[in-house]
Amino acid sequence: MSLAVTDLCVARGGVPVLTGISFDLAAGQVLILRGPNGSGKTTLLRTLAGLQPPLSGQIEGAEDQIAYAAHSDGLKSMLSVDENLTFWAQVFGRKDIDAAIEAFRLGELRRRLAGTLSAGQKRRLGLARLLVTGRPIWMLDEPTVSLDVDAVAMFARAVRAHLAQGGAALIATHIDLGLDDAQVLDVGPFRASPEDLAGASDEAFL
Amino acid sequence: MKALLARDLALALRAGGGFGLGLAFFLIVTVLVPLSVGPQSELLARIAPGLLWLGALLACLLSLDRLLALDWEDGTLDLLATSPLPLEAALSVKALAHWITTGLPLVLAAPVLGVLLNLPAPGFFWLVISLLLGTPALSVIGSFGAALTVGVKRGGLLMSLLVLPLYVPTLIFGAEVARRGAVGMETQTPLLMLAGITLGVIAIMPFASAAALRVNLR
Amino acid sequence: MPDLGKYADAVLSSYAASLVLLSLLVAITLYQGRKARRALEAVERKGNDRG
Amino acid sequence: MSVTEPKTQPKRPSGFWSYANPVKFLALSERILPTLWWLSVICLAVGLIWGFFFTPDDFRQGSTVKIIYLHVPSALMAINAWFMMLVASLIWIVRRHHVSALAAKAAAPVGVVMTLIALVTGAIWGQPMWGTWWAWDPRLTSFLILFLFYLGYIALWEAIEDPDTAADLTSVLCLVGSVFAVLSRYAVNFWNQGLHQGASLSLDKEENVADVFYFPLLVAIAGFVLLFLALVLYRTGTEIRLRRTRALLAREARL
Repeated sequence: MSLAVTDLCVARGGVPVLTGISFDLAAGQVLILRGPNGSGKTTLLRTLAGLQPPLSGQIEGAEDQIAYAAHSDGLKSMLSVDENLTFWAQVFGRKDIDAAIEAFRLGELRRRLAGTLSAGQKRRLGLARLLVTGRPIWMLDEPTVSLDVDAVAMFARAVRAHLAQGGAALIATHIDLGLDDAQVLDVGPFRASPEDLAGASDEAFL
Repeated sequence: MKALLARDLALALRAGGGFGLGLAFFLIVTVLVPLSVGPQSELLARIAPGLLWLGALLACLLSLDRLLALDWEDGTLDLLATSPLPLEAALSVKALAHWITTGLPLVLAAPVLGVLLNLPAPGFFWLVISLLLGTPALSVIGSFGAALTVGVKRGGLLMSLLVLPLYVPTLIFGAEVARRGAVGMETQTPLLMLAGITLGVIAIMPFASAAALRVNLR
Repeated sequence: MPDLGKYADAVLSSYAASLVLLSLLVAITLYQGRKARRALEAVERKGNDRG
Repeated sequence: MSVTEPKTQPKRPSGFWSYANPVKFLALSERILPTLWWLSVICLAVGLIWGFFFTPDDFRQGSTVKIIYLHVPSALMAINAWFMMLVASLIWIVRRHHVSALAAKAAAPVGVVMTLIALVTGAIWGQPMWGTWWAWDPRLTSFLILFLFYLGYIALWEAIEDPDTAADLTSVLCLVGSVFAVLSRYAVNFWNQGLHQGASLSLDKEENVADVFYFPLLVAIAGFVLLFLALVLYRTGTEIRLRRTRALLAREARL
């Protein structure tokens, strides 16, 4: 399992936002994406997750390997915590949700409807979803939004455990997660210049 | 796939799931018809098959905007698109869930409403058969409309505009079966056409819907 | 003017309606085209002034 | 690291596909549009004036036969416009030429007006012939359904902000819509048979019209075709300019 990204150019709304991105992510590694709002971190993650095509460049080793978590967690408020997690486990062809419940200390909330959870609890449930997918590469877009200090630590532990089991993670975040051996990729230098439109849909008209 | 079906059914049945809204709409429309065209039983008997078909079609249409919009808003569709389940399959399952929660109740309710509209006795059988064959096509075509307009805010009206013309062949053949059945004419040809449309649509439409949804997820 | 007989109304109204529709289409097309042209020219001029 | 290597100029396509480049397309259309406008006006004027003033009445339909010089060409163009949109949508999906997608967008309103003319003239013709403004004749009904398809297509273009997303979605709709339009045509044929006999007089008599009607009709059809081409070319140019304005403004916002 390893993810190799070579000379990737990603676009938002037909306009390149990041170009020339290359990195490797091997088992046990974590890569933190940094950059100001609107710099293209979300676009990069969505492209890597296969939700949108890249303008150019190669992504290798992403197919069916990625568990993606965005701002919205895909939770149904009228389903209980258990049901939400079981559903996602089944979609990914798995059954066991106990480890995920355990890791994010959702045990007491198992029967509660997701709609009755607090924002932080919902977020924890959303992150627990990553564990039940069984996918090796986690791609997280601002995972710590609405988490308190304890929960952030809980999340960091889960990431470390995931890495220890041979997983990898790509995390776009502003805060320090306390992951010791984390590599950092600042997307700032990769921002596409306004003149560089190679492959963009606007190119033909300029 | 089973999980998705079970989840969609569970969601539809729980509070706020909207189950029964289509059915209620069907009932109300059927009740309003005699109030608007008059109570003459011969007239009602003549137009009953067509009206019941139209009512079922509109009830089906009304519930379509829930088919994908909710999953779109809470990010479920993003996550489903990155899951091992192909979008084509996911959309077929969602259309199936829509049919079970909307189409099937309409089929079962139609004979009762047929009584209200004085549907001739031989018509009941054919009405149920034609709806049973035709409503799956309505759900599948509807999922295509929903996939096209999922990214549009307040896309409900737009979706109706897109979906209704696509409903024309199904409506024509379906209502024709019910109409002919009610007056004792042979129904084989339209029945075969209806079955053909439904099968063709089930086989091919999910690909178009998935293509449209992928564009919207970009 | 040819003798249109008892159908004069039908024939004349067909021609009138069609020609009105066609001229409306052409007029709207030309109006939109001119507007787009002006808008583009304005933007291009602004771009040239700057660099 | 972020320096992008100087790209070698991509090979420009030559021949027919080179006109998929918006700039080249605009230059070409600027060059041929004046001729096209004039030709279409001349053909339309000749065909319609010839048909209106210098053709005899039909022995059954009387002077209403003069309506075919409008009805037949507009009905033809109503269908051909959709067909052209289908081809353009396919080209967009396969080769992703922007001009193609914009041409499909530009053709839709023209198709709507053609359909409307066919419907209105059909209804006016039907009034004295059938004794009613509107009969659910299979042909008229099919055109009404086609009209609805056009409306949906245009509404979808209008509703979506991102031009590429709109082009993709409308192309898919055009493909699916084409299949269903053909299906509807057959369904409608079948549906009306069961109700009553077909109209005793058919509106489309190309096969057996006499030469006196045939030649002016041909000229009128040529006029409609040319007018359609001119309108679509011009409107495509408009769409390209709007798109370029948008692209320029977007670039300015990024600078």
